[in-house]
Amino acid sequence: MVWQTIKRWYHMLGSPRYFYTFSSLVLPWLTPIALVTLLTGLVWGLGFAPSDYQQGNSYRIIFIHVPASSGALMGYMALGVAGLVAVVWRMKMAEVMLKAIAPFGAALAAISLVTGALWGKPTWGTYWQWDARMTSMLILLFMYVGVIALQNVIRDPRQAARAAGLLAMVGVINVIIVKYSVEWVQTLHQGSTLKLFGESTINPAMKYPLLISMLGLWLLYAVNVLMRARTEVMWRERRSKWVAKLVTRPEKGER
Amino acid sequence: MSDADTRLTLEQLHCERDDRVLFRGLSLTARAGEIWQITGANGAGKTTLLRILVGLHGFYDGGRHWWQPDWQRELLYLGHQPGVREELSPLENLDYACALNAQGGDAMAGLKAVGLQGFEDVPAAHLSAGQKRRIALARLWLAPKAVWVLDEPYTAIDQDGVAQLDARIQQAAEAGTLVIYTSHHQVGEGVRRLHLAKGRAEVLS
Amino acid sequence: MAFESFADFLAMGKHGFYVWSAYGISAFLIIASMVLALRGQGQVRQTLARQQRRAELDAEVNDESRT
Amino acid sequence: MSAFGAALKRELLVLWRSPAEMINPLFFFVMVISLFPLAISPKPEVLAVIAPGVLWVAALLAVMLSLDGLFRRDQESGVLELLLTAPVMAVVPVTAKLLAHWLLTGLPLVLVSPVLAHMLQLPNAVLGTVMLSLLLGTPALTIIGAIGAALTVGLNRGGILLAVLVLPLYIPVLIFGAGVIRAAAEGGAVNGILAILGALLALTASLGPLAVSAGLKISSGN
Repeated sequence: MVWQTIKRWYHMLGSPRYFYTFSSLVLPWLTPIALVTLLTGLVWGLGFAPSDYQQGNSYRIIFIHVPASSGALMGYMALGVAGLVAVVWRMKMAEVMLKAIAPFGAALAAISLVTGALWGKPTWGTYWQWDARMTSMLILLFMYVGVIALQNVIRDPRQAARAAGLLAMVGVINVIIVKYSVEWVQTLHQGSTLKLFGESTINPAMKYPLLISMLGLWLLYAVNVLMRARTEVMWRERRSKWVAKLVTRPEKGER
Repeated sequence: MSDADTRLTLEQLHCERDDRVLFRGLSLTARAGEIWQITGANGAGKTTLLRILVGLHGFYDGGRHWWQPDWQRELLYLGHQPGVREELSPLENLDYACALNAQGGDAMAGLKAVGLQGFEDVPAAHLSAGQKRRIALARLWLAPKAVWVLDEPYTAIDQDGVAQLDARIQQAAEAGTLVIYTSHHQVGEGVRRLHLAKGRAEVLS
Repeated sequence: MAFESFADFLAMGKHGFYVWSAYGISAFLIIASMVLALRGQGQVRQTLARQQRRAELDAEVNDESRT
Repeated sequence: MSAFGAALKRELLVLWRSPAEMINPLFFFVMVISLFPLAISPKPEVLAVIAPGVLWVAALLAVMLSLDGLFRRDQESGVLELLLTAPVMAVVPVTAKLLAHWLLTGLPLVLVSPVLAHMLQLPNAVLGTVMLSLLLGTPALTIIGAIGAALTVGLNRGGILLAVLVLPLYIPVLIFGAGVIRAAAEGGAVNGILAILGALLALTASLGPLAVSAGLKISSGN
């Protein structure tokens, strides 16, 4: 059975048409699940988790900050993998994914920065402190902007995707190096900062809502990627018969 | 013309650009010693077809097969631009092109053949467009290659230059070189023509 | 429930501004991205449908002129 | 003569014959540095603190601005097509081009940096580290920037986009480059940081040219 699923996955990744029908089946049930999971996680964290003995309630921003930061990071890693597949194996779907993954990732990076700043003010008294995590996230946002900008400037969609793919691959290496170089700068100036965001110090009552909201946001990210990929596939395959047929007679699952 | 001489095979070549189909279902076999003239209006995709043949353009469907794996070693490609840097002299430009493409031959003799004797050390910036193209064309008089792919070789070439180039191309073809070039000018008889128009490519003769 | 009353929940123990503005901005960005993704689908479908109709119209015009 | 040798000779000739390519980055470097004492403060104790960062940001911007001429002229004249259709691996002439470019734009910055470091009130003992950090750093900046230049070579307003693509990639080199000068100025240990800078250069020099030639192939439509 395993081999069969691997073959199906490869087939799906290969042909845009198969992907379109596959996503039509997946989206109708994945979207509600993602929303419900995210909302339960957030409501649980905001309303029911105990308040922190040190920070009171401002720590509740963690339930959106940490999922957004991890989502942005994972998104860029996914961009790097899609880039590798697009540049080396020249797979069309990987090129589509490069366009589909970037926007929501950039949004999550922005969210991580905003929520981090709003969390910093009550905790440390300033919105921005150039600490290691926030600086890395700022640079990650710049790199997202670079990938998106490059894709929009180059006219030919396939060439744009491949150029962005190469940039994403180089970018992934850079993300890792930036993380260490920024932390190195921190150790020079104020010793290691308070490991505020670390999950380890968080007590279980706070950990579960955090994990649920993280899962919810990731699922929502997947929904966003599937939707954007469908649009990109439809536009790229517009000359094919199956898209022409689709445009005139929408499938039953269509919104 | 036995099968052994086949240099290039195209199978159902399909290429699109900016929402337009340049050509579709293009299949042909080109053999050693043949001269192929590719014609078509501006924007019909002549240059793109050549760029696909030499591997500069990779976004196409269908098959493009050369007769041997390292065909690039036996390729002489003159692109749309002459490929000449203005800061360098014709001799320096030619030496660079030959070193890069592992092509032997006496550069001075090549430049003389295209009528550039006396200009060997003049920076290319001072030369006319026709003379710059002649620097690129000089490579045709150097060590022979199995395949010539020439993009508009006749542009900015004066009358006797055209005759000289015709003779050289026919001479090379007889020696077994496959010549593929784009131009409205026909080299001579026995030239196979490929015409690109309105998304289709027909082999005329 | 970690709060006595709903008002207390909103106040978030004097950190209300920071918590709710953080969630507000995050919600805005997430919803905006989802809406854009959704609208993208509709837009592509519309442009393709329009192109198709125009192609059909051209075809008809050609037929009439030929007959 | 080997393809690499011919390519290197040719690139050096081309750059040597168009002096603007060499002089502009150098003047830019000197001029940008002289802005800071005017803008912030000429007081030595202030300048000494900001000097490492100023030197490195100016060097970084000078290298980035010099990248525009790396491929554009070759692309316009058709030489890039010659290079990409050659039987020899594209990475060979590309590496020669990067080396020649660094020799004539990056190296002058290294040679002139002690004078500027002195003008920025850095102690003389540190001048050696300044040169060493730039010697290790500027080649990495040239190669990383060349990846961005290769991806934007065909675009008409590629300049600004080049900065957006390349600046995030420059940050690690900037941090350790400026960091080593700061450490030297404070009398701290220098070798460890120089080793990291060297490692960054090694990583860039090994993978960079491959990425640059891949980028050129992509830009040509492949």
